[in-house]
Parts: sequence; C-alpha cells; structure tokens
Amino acid sequence: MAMAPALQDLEQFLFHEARLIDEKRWDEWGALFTEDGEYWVPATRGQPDAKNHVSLMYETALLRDVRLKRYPHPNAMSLQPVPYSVHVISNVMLDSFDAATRISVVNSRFIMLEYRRNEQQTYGGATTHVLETEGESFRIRMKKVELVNCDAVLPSIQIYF
Amino acid sequence: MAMAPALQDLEQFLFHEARLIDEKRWDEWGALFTEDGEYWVPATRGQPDAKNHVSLMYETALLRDVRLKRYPHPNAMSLQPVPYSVHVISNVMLDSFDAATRISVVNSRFIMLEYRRNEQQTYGGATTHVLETEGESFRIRMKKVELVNCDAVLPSIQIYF
Amino acid sequence: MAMAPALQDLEQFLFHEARLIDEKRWDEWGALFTEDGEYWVPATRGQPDAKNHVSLMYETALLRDVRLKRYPHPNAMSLQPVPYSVHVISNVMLDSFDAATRISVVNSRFIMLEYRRNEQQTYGGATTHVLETEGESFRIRMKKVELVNCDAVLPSIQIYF
Amino acid sequence: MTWSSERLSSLVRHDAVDRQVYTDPELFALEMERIWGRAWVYIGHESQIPEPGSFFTTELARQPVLLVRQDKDTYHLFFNRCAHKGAKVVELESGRAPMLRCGYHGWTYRTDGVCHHITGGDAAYRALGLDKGSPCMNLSTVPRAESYRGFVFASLTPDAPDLATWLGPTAASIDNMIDRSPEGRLEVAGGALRYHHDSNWKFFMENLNDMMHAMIAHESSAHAARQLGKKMLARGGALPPEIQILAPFAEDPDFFEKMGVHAFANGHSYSGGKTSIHASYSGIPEYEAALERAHGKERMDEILSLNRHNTVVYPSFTCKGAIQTIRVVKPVAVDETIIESWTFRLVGAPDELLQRSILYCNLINSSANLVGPDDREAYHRLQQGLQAQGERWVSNARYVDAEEPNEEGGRSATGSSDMVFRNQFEAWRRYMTADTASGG
Amino acid sequence: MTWSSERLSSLVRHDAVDRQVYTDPELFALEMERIWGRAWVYIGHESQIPEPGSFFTTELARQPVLLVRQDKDTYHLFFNRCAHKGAKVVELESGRAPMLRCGYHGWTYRTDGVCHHITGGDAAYRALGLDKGSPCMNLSTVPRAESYRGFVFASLTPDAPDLATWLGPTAASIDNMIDRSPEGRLEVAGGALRYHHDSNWKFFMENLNDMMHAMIAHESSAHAARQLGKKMLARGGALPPEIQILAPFAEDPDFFEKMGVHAFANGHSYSGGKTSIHASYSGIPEYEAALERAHGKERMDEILSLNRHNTVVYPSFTCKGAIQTIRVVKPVAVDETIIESWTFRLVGAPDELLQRSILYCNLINSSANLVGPDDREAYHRLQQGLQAQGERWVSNARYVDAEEPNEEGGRSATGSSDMVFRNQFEAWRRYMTADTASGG
Amino acid sequence: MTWSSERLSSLVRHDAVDRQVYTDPELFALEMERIWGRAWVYIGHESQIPEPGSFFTTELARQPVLLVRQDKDTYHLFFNRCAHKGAKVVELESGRAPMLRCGYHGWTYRTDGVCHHITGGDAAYRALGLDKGSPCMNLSTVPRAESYRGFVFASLTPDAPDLATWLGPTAASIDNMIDRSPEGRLEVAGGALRYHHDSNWKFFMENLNDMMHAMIAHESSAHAARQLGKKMLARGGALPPEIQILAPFAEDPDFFEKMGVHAFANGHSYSGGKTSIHASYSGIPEYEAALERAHGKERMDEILSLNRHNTVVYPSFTCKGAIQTIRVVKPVAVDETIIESWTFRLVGAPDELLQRSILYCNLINSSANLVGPDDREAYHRLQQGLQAQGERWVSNARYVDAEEPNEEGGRSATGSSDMVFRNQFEAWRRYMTADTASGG
Ligand code: FES
Ligand code: FES
Ligand code: FES
Ligand SMILES: [Fe+3]
Ligand SMILES: [Fe+3]
Ligand SMILES: [Fe+3]
Repeated sequence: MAMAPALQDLEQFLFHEARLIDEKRWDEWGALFTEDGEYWVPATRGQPDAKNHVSLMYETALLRDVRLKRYPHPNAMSLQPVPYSVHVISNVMLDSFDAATRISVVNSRFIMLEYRRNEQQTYGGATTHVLETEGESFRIRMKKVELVNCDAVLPSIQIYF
Repeated sequence: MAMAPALQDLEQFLFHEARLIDEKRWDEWGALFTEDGEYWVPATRGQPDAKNHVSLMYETALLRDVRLKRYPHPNAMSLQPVPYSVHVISNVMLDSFDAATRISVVNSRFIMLEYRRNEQQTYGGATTHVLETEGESFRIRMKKVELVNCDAVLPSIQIYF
Repeated sequence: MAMAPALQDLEQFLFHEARLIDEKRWDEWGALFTEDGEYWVPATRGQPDAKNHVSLMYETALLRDVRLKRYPHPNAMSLQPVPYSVHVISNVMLDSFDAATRISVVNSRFIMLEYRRNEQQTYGGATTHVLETEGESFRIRMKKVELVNCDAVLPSIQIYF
Repeated sequence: MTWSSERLSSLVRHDAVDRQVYTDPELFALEMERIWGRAWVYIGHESQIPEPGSFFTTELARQPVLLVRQDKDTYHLFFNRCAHKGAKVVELESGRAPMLRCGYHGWTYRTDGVCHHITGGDAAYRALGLDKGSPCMNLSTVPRAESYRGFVFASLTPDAPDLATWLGPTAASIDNMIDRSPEGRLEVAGGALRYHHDSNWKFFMENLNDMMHAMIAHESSAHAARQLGKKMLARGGALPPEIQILAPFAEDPDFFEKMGVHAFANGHSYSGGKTSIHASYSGIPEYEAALERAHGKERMDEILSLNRHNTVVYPSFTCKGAIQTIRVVKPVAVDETIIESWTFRLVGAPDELLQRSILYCNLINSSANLVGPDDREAYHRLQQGLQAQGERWVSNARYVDAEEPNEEGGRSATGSSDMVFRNQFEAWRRYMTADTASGG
Repeated sequence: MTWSSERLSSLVRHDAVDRQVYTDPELFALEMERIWGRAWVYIGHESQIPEPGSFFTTELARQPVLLVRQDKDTYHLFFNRCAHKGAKVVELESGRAPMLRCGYHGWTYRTDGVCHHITGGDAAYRALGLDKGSPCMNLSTVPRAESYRGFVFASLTPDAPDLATWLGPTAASIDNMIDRSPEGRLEVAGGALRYHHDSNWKFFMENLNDMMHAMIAHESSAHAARQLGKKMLARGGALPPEIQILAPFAEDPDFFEKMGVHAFANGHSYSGGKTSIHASYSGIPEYEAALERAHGKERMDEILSLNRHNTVVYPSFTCKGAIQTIRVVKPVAVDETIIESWTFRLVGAPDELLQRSILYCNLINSSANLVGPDDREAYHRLQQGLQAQGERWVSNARYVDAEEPNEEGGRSATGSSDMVFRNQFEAWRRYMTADTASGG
Repeated sequence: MTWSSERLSSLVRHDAVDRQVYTDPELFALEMERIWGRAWVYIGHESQIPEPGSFFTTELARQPVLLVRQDKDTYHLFFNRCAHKGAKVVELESGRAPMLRCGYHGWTYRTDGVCHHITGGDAAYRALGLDKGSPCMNLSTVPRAESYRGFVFASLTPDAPDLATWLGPTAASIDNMIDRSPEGRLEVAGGALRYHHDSNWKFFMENLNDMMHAMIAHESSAHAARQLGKKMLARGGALPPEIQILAPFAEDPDFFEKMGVHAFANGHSYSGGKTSIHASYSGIPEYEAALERAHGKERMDEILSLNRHNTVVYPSFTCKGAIQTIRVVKPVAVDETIIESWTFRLVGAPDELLQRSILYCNLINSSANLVGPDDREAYHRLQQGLQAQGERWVSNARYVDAEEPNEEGGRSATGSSDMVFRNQFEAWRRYMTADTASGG
C-alpha cells in the first residue's frame, strides 16, 4: 500500500511551485499541472463550482496556455512595466491521502505581494492542492485559492496566487 | 523521562489552531485551551502583566465564552458583514521544554490579514504558546501575541490573532 | 564526505537570525556573519554586483559596525521613536551544498513588517543565504535580499530584512 | 473661479473636449450633482428582490440607497438612511427580512418604509405631533424609480422624463436580451464581479464603443487564442467557447468599421447590430429549439440575428444582449471608478447559456481576466497623460463629417468614428449647463 | 459659497441639525478653528509630569503641544515647535530631560522654554538685537493652560473664561473621581489605549450620553454575559467583575430612562447620578475601610453613591468617576477621529480598583474589545447614511418639550431625551458663529 | 480668500517666511504653476539617450514628459501624451525604439514627434483638413528645452531666459564635474535611487546648504565611523573610503562655518569651494595621472582643488562635483516629495571613481542609508512642527547683516548664515508674484 507523502516533501513541492511563479518560469510551472489540471480562484466564499458562478480565475490547460503566451507579449500594456510577485507559503497540512489513487489533498496558507509600477498589493488566503503522486514528486490536478478578500473590489490581478 | 515534542508536531498544532480561527470553528478552538488557559495581546512592548496595565485583549475562559457566543449573534453590528481572516504562521521555535511538567514554550511569528467590507488590515507579530502535552497533542495554557504595532492607533480588531 | 545539512536545521538557523533582528540583539546578529560576510539589498532586479551599481544596502563588517553602533545612539533622530520589525520567513529551500567547502546556498522568502510611530510598512522578497557550516551551526558569508519592490520609491528602511 | 454655465460650455467643442473634464475634482463633484443627479441611473434588476421583504443595497450618485420589495407587485427605492439619527439602515448587499431594522437604536421599518418601532417609545415625539407614520419618521423615498421590463433605474430629479422615453432606441437592446428567453424573462444569476479602476468613469463609458482599440489593446490575449484555435482546427477539433470568446478581439479594423456605431439622444449609443464580436458563437441546438417553440422560426431568427456589441445607457449602464451580461458604473472620485458586472439566466433556456455568460465574464470582466487589465491600463495612461498641460484638447474629430441619420431616429457612422464620444459630450454639456433639473 | 454666520446658524434647528455638520470638510476645518480653538481642550493630567523635566506631548486642535514641568509648582504648555526652523522639538510621547533638545540643529531649551543653546553661536542674531531669551528665540506658550485639581486643559483663546467656571457642574464629576481616593489624589496608571474611528468626532461625543443605544447596539456581548452570569449564580457562584461590567449594557430602556440626562452651559452634560451601569459593582471592603478612615461613613456613602455614567466636557473630554477612567477625543478629519482612554489610580486605595478600571478599559475601550466595535460601527453607518441627500435634517426631537431645570443650574430630562444633543449643538452654534474669540 | 500678489508677497520677510509656504496645499499648487512652471527644471542627461530612438521619461511640474533622441545631433522633449486621446505614450522609464507607439489604439510617432501611423486610417480626419503631420496630430513639444554641456533642463515658459545665463555661477559646478573627466565627458552610470519623503520639497532644498545640521543630525553615524576610523589608524591601517565618506559629517561647526555659503540670482547657491566634506578623500594616482595627461598639472590641481559641497540650482537640481553625483527634486504634494539620486562615470577615468560615487550614494542617498533617514526625519518634524499656529514666522535671521559680494557676482557668507534661505525665498517671491511668465 502506498504511504502518505512526507509533509516536508509536500512543503518543498509547494515552495517549488510558488518559486516558479515568482521567477516567471512559466513553462515549468504549467508543466506541474496534469492535463486536466485546474487553477481556480472563486469570487465568493464556499463557492460550490466554477461553472454556474463567476470566478476571479478559472483556468484549464487551454486558458493557462493563453495567459502564458500573453505574458511575454511586447504589446500587453498591463504587463509593461512588468508585475512581480513574492509568495510566502506556510501552514502546510495534509488533509487526506488516498492510498489507492495516491492522491493527496494539501491545505496551506499564503501571503502574496504583487508589485508593479511603484504599487504593491497584499493578497492572502488558503490554498487547496489536489496532488497526484508522480514518482518522487507530484502533479497538480487542482489548485484552488480562496482569497480572504475574494469578494472585495479588486484592481487588476496579473500573477497567479 | 518525557522527550521534547518534535518541531513538526508543534508546527502542525499551531497550524491547526490558526486554521480553526480562519474557519471560524470557534468551539473547537476554545477547546484547545486548558481551563485556566489565557489569551493575551499586550498593548505595550515588554508589558510585565495584564492586571496592572491595559491590554488589547486579555481573555480567560469566561471572556472567550462571551466572545464566542457573540460571534454568531445576528445583531452584532460590527460582525455584519462578517470579518474574515487568514493566518500565516512561521518561524516556529521550541524555546523550552520541561520534562517534568511536559510543558513546551513555543515561539512563532505570524502575519494575519483581517478582512471586512472591502477593507483589509495587515497585522504581524511574535506569538508565545505555553503548551501542555496531552496525549499526542497539546493544550494551550497561554497564548501571548506581541503585535509589532501593539501601541499604534488601531481600528477594530475582531478576530483572534 | 560531509553531508548536506538538514532542511530543519537550516530553517531553524534562518528563524534564529530573523529573531535576533526582531529582538534587536544586534551583537549576536552581527556575530552570525563571517569576517568577510556581506549583507546586500540590490536596488534593481538581477543586479550583477554591488560595486558598479547602487544598492539599497551593501554592507561589509565595517558598515555593519557603524549601523550597529548607531542603533542605540540617543541622538539618532530617525531611530527615536524606535522602529520595530517582525520577519516571517518561509519557503526555505536548499539550492546547493558543496561537500568539499561545506557551503550551503539557501533560498527563502519573507514578509517583514517595519513599524514606527504609527506607520507600518510591508516588505517582501526572496533571500539567498550563503552559509558556511560551523560545527552544529552556520555562519553567513552572504545574505542577499531581493525585494519584490526593490526599485520602488521607498521611504526610510531602518531595520535589516 | 467658479464653474459658470459659460465656462462649462466652453469645455466641450464639437470635435474635442477639454482635458479637465477627466482630471478636475470640482468638475467631478458637479457631474455627481448634475449628470448623476439628473439622469436615470441603473439600480438593479427586479429578480434581485424576488420575495416580499427581499432587499438590495447599492449607491446612486455616491448616496446609499435601498431597494425593497413590499409585495408581489410593489417595491420601493429608499435612501438607505435611518429616520432617527441617519445611520445606514441596511448594511448587507442583499437579503430578506420581514422588517428593516437599524442596528444603532433598533428602530424598525416596514417594507413600505413606514416606521414600525421606536425604541424608548413614541410618546417622545408627541409634543411635535409626530408619530410612527409621520413622513419624517419613515424611510425617505428616492424621487423617481421606474422599471423597464425588470431593469430598475432611478433619478434624483422629480421631473425626469419617463424612463422608456429617455432610453429611446437603446431599450431595444434590453428587449433583445429579454426576447432571447423562451419565456421572455431574465433572472440575475451567477454572482457579481467588482473591478476597481484608478481612472475617471468616462474613459470606461467611451471605451465600450471604441471600435479601434480591441485589436491593439487586446492583441496579446486574442492572438494567443487565435494561434491555439488554429492548432485545434488543424487537429480537426472544434473551437471551444474560450477561443470563440477571445479570438474576435483581434479582428482587423475593417471588421470593426463594419460593425458600425449608432448614437441617440441623452448620450446613449450602441455598436454592432447586424454583426459583432459575439456573432460567431456556435449555436446551442437545445436552446434554439426552445426559442423556436416559443416564438416560431422567423421571430427566433430575427431575435438571434440582432447582434449588438455594447449598448451604452449614459452614464451608468451597459449591456450585451448576445451574452446576457451587463456592467454598471459606480464613480468614486475623479480618478477612481468601480465597474460591476452581472450575468442573467434566460428563463426557459438550458444552463449552457448562463455558463457561457459566466465564462465570458471570467475572461473579460473579472479583476484577474485576460482582457480587462489592458483596458484598465489604457484608462490609467489616459488619466496620467492628460495631466500634461501641453495640449488642452482631447480630440473627438474622427469622421466628424460622416454621420448619417438612422431609422431609429439617431445617427450612425462607421465603427471608428468618434461620433459616440461627441454624442456623449453633447449630453454631458446639456446636463452640466441645464439650470433646471430637466436634465433628461 | 463661504460659511457666513447666518449660513452656519441655519445648520442648527432646535430639534434637528443639518447632516453637513458631520460630513463637510470645510465645516470640520471651521470647527478646529472656532470650537477647538476657543473651548478648553483637555491636555493631560499633572501626574503625567511628576518630576522637574518630565514632559508629555499631545495635540491641541491638531497642533503639536508639549507639557513640561519646570519645578514642583510650575509647568508650562508650549507649542511643540522649535524657535529656530520650526521642527517638532520633542518627538517622544513622554519622558524626562533636564533640557529640551531639538534634533535637527541641536538648539536646546530650558524647561521654562527659554532658549539655552544655539548651535553655531548667538552672535549670528546680534544684528537684530536678538539673543537667547528674546521671545522669538524661545518656545512659544499656548495662550491659556489651567488645571482643575490636576486635570490640565488649554485654550488657544487668550480671553477664554476661567476653567472652573467654564466646566460648571461637570467639575463635580471630576471632584467625585478624586474624592474616591482616600488621599484625595489621582495618578495616571495602567497605560493608554488609542482607538481609530473612521467617522466624525461628534458621533462619539453624542453617543456617550445616548441612553437608547446600549441594549440594542451591545446586545450581543451583554446578553452573552448575562447568560453566563445566570449559570454562575445558578451554580451558587458570585458574579465575576467581567460579568458585572458587561451585563448592565443590556438593561432595559426603562433602566436608562431612569438614569436620566443632565445638560449644562458650553455643551457639557452627564447621565446617571443616582444610579448608572456601574452602580451594582460589588464593593471592595478594604477600600471602603480606607475611604471611611479618610472621610467618615457619611461622607464616604455620599461619595460612593454618586453614580454618574458618562460626564461630557464638550468637545474633548469624558470621564467615569465610578471606575476612574477618562476618554479624550482627537479629531483628525471630518470622518476620522482618535479616541484615547486613560485609567487612574486612586492614591491610597488597594490595587483592585485600578485593576478593575483596567479590566473595564480592556472590555470596553480597547480596539479589540467586546463593546466598542459596535459603537464604532454605528458611527461608521452614520457617516455613510448621512451621505444620502434625501433628508437634510438629523433629528434631535426626542422630548423636545420635556426638559426641566435642575438644582445645578442646568436642565434635566428622562434618559432617552435628545436634550443632550440639542445642548451640544447650542454650544456648537455659539462657538461657530461667535465673531470674537470668547467662544467659552 | 485667493492668493493675490500682495498676499503672496507678505508671506516672505527678509529675515523670515510664513509657515504656510510649507503647509498650504493651495500655495503648493501655485508653486507648481509659477515656480516649477517658469524656472528651468532638470530633465536628464544626454548620455541617457545615447542612440537614435533612445528615450527617457520623467515628470516636469508633475506633468509626464518624454525625452527622445532623433539622431546624433538632435533630440526632443515632448509631453508624454498621445495626440489621439491623450494616453501616456511611453510608460517605461527608458529604452530604445525606432518609433514611439501608443498602446491604446496603436498610433505611432517618429522620433521627431510627427505622427506616423493612425489605426483605422487617416481619411477620418480629412474633413478637418488634418493629416499625419498636422500639428495637432503630433506629439506636442515642451516650450523650452536646453542643454548645458549635456545636462538637459526644460521650462514650460516660452520666454524663459537662456539656460546658461539663468544658471549663472552655478554652471561652474557643472563645469568642474565635467572637467574632472580626462576626456571632458560624463556618462550616467550605476543606476538611480528614489527616496520617498513625507514633507515639503523646500525643506530638502534648504537642507542642502544648511551647514549647521550635519554634526547634530548625523552625529550617530558619523561618530560611529570616527571611532572605527581611529581604531583602524591606531592599528596602523589606512582609512577605508566608507570612513572617509561618513566621518566628515561630524566635523565641528567651525569647519562648516569656514566652508562658507555663496548665493546667486534665481535662488541658486553653493557651499564650500576651497574645502568641503569631500576634500580629504584619498587620491587615486592612476586617475590623477590620466587627468594630468589630459590637462597638465596646473590645470589638474585647479580642477581638483575646487571643492564645492552642494550646488543648488533652484528649484529642482543639486550636484556634487567632487563625487560626480546629482540629486533631482520631484514634488508630489505639499507634504510629499521624491528625491532621485544619479551617479556619473568620468569618461577616461578608472572605475574606482564611479565605484566611490556609488558607495557614496549607498551610504548617503539610498532609502536604507546611514545618513539620509535623519534628514528625512528632520523634514518630517518640520512638517509637523509647522502645523503649530503659535508662531507665524520661520526664522531666516542668521547673520542677516553679514553678507558680502563675491567675485562671482553673488553674495557670500559664513557657513551658518541663513543667507542661502533668504536668497531662495527672494526667488520664491519673485516667481510667485510675477504676472508675466518671465519668472526666470
Ligand atoms: S440611527 Fe437608526 S435607530 Fe437610531
Ligand atoms: S529646527 Fe530646531 S534646532 Fe533647527
Ligand atoms: S490614445 Fe494613443 S492611440 Fe489612442
Ligand atoms: Fe477593451
Ligand atoms: Fe456604546
Ligand atoms: Fe544632512
């Protein structure tokens, strides 16, 4: 029977994922997701699904591709000057591990600073990663980010949480 | 002789405690404290005690009961709309462990965002947990939160740090 | 052959270092550096060196001595009232370890709140520690702090990140 | 120096406006009083207050207002302000309650605004002959509130013209959105998005029918979508809705010229009509079957072939019939504006339609979307650029000569014409300089 | 449009005030000049500057001031502003120093404000006949500063009336607080709490003697306390001070009607007297013994039976004799106010009393307390609700007819009367419209 | 009450100024118009736009401007504002492009500002006889832009005097910085630092030649450096540049008196000359060799012996020839200012010089440095202290009688004289009260 992954391995994976975002290593980051992997930032608390209610972001591989292609585009006005981020990830807890599917559900909390053109925004929330075990590492089937202020009147958010 | 608890166990306990607050699982949270467990947020730095100097919060079981009862009250104006929080806990260090009493003194640092009605506040500080060992887990005899801006002119603070 | 240090030991060292700053234990903090140890906060992203481009801070032992002597000076106007800090350190990753020199390169992320006279600033970024192994602990050969907003128009920064 | 009518008039030339209309805080304050205080301003949709006691709160010209349903046929728009000491009575955005209760001293009001309970008793006011029910003890009503087929607008001006008249031909855009429901009914569904803009509200209102910016400002996302779309087609796949939504933003200028723009009284306008960037969404058979059942083939084709892009009801409202979404403008300051977006369910239609509207809003209207940030950045740069005093006038000169009357009683022009902006500023000047409140 | 006396007068009706007095920034600026610049404003307590050289800094009408003790019998209130280039001389909130030194160029001043050292030498000023000690080289003194039994107030108006006269019968509330010390002395102790409010300062000043809000606004905490209290009593226990402090907030309206309100010249007032929410705190035998030793039984009973709730010294100060705490108002902007709370030790009394005052402040006045956030939220909703222009007037009509002269030379009314607010606005109008500075 | 010339004049006395010049928002707005809109304001250095197409963006009197090089010999200063709808055309701080492209609708401009491409075609403007190249279709040019040996200044006033004349004897400070290059050329190098100040811009401009503050305000760092320096010398070591830079800040008042101050027309000034805090930096033999090769010994000594401390070109610019650094003032609000610092490479000199300049800026000008925070704190305390209305006048009385004409056509005085401040306010009053734009 498969054993639950070590907390430290999960932490290191989450740190690695966050670092790829901060360092804008977009292709590597996208590759962390499974083919059907989803990235979701609900627009309300306890939002049941992303199909019947608007979200701040709800991206499958296709939309991630669009965004990742858009990032380097010279005429993407809102990305010139370039926005930068730093993610501080903590409170990593393993909520469940299914020995059969070897799927881990991991809960963590984060603060992310998004900086662009002399303005810095502070975001924070709880993240749920649904991770498939792949060899020594993991792939993301779902990354759900519950912002503490998901229903606030927000300015442009241009970097993944 | 009792052995000092593992750092990871202490971290997980602190993460669990913070999560109960963020998820408003108040009864579970209150139950983490010993009967004489105290929650204290001094109003000045190096404040020697809570009896002879005002504090931002100094709560024994009785006052925690009042607050926990107040939280769901429909006519608690300042809680409608509901305030939300996210706690990022880090820098967990075991300052001391008394093998005889099996009491651990744990130091950590945190950032907490409190959000309500389109306004987000950023709080941060150092926390000292005095923990009794209980079976595999711990109970809180004292949680002392030293805010970095404890003597600032602060708006309403409605969620535990 | 020397073995790479355990992540937990590196984390605890970084937590310890940050705590010395927050608690203003300046001499202990200075003593964590090697004689040629450097503290560097570049003023631009990917700044190649500190000699041919301005930095927010670039301090060798000599300048650390000046700053550490300055801290307690009664006539240091900008330090009266006293500024305070809290560092939340996370995402600690061991980037490399050289078994021969026993030098570890450690990457981490942080949020630091600097508070003074009713104003609180939020800083965040990525830190690279180049650590020499010394017995059970480490000494800092280089601490490089890459602020997410290193090129913003910043007010006075008076505490080490 | 105060803003006399003459001075205000001189800010608007037929082919240009003074940059100050976007940058001067005093002018913004006057706009709140004379434009937002005189025009019909969108409040909300009747489906947001379905039951007796259902309420909905929002702002009208930066003043708190409260929409409450009294019974099946009656609802009221009140200033959200307690008759006792003036506290905001209802703080939540929406909900339902048998009585409206003020949290400070516990006065309660019936859903018709009449005071029901006074803490400490009513005797206190007898000396002045006041009692519950005396006008000054009740919630005060906003001078005008009318619904156009469920869309509630309000005006602070008692003698504003009737709403339908004021909407003019833009009403047909609302009609079309409703007609797309097999049952002829809409319901707000899927939640709201609120997007903060650090710029003047008029930049957004102009951008909606600015046909020359999409292929430039939205190139990055639209081209990425097109490339991915090509690959999919090459692989023999169909275009997923994401691509159908994003790709048209990169249509060439000609496409947008052909869409055309149409301007009407009171600053209203729409673009498109025969075609728009929504025209080539793939059909939903089950839906069309339902619609045909309801209306017959001919009427259905008529309904679905009406392809307006953005319809602008100046100054506060814009809708997209083709995907059942609206956006609402909430000015905060001369350089600060909140844009809300709402989606609607076509009652009687399959869920796919609502889901497509929601997808559209995620992609175009959310704070983290792939298109809106570039518009927001454009407005930001306008706000910054217009700080420059080197040139007083902001040009509205495109095709100043080439407007033609249309059969709806307005004027039409090629897509890239500045006609729509000229038309908005004609209304702007009239509102701002009218001495009476008959701003409509 | 400028604020003529006529226009200012028209803002205040006997039974109502114009909402703008709470929302207009220009009126706020005028208040700083005419109310806060004319009235006596609380500065601090003599025990905060115990030794020669002890200093304390604060603001007076948003201007930095500095209270310094010269010797046992003398202290001075200066503008905290260097005579050289104008830098704030003392930055710390309090401390002690033989000389006051400006950090910019090192000028120093004696504790009597006379310049003692000029960096670079004095010769520089000889040409103008200036030297250390020339008035313009010294710290400048606030026009008026007086102490009422240790409580220091100041006025920017040279011809303000004498403090005791101006305080009128509210002085008795201060007396009572002092008399509760077996030695007749108070000492500031236990630190200060500073609470940020996003609303106009007058909402707080009115709330203090608003007898109809407690059982409503504070229901959640007070009821929780009552329930817990009941359980304890049922278990045969005594009520702990926490419950004794919180429970009375949920007394019924009648209780508060009976407390009554009492209004006096200059906008001052107090509520309670024979009873208050502090009346049923359990006694502290050791303390009463000490007090009886000092005053005898009869006088002790007289002192302890005076149970005033909040005494309001308009516009800046409020105190609670029964628990030896005061709150100080610091207006920041039309919609921003800081409330400070301070506790006092009754010299000669056991520590329990100070500890109860501290407990009270933790529970009622701290930013994280169980009662204050609901008051703050109420003021916030007032600030928002009064943005609504639907109704110009904010009512002060309760029991407009039912005021009676009291033996203290003021007027009294039942607890829920708006008399206190009417009285504050009578003073408001007088201060705001007085041409001379004799605002007092 | 508006600001008539009489009222403005009355704010400035020969020996003092009214505190409001530092605290009043209306006066700040007037300063932007009359001082920053009339004087020559520093824009940047030619080396920042080395190639055709190189551009650099900044602000002039809070308006966005754009410096672009057309070819080897020509460059232009434009308002950074699109001729189409007014968007800021270039958002990046610097870069290089063959054409300038506006991101909103894609209009492009040649490096001479002439419109090159209009999205949607030019026909649209024919009716008005407009086409690419018509003035209103191009980027508009800032009225005046001139270079003094590579240092580009601009004025919003067409009839401003010629730059060199206006600079007067302060030009020699720029000359000296350039002469220190063996090739007589400077290049911006090493990046920029931007430091936010929460205070009025004039505090910074005055502080630059305030000779009495260093040994007081910077005591903490300078003394620490001196102690460490002593130890090193004791150990027989040499003083490292860090110590050489920091230690002189703690020289005694006499040293600074001897440095002296020198004031000129238009508010300009400098301190030092024969000596300064930079005078005792150890020489760099390789550099001196190069300089001697270029100029000969005598001229070299002449160049290196000119030791001006800070040269102030009022209101926007200050330079230090001895270490090839400048600081640029960017006012944001009456109590908000951004200070930029830039370093220069002496073309033909060894890297050590640039590295010393960089070290200097790290230690003195960065937001995290060891000296600037105390200056910033001093300005903050001035901004706060001058809120006090107790004393209207801010003294400029030091050595009001002891100014002497100097051979450069200005006046000189001992270091601690307030002459420089008096001189700045003479210019301030002239700019502020001049009716014509001939503010220069
Ligand atoms: S303000 Fe609403 S009940 Fe008093
Ligand atoms: S400003 Fe106080 S010494 Fe100069
Ligand atoms: S605003 Fe520049 S191209 Fe339209
Ligand atoms: Fe767009
Ligand atoms: Fe209250
Ligand atoms: Fe200085």
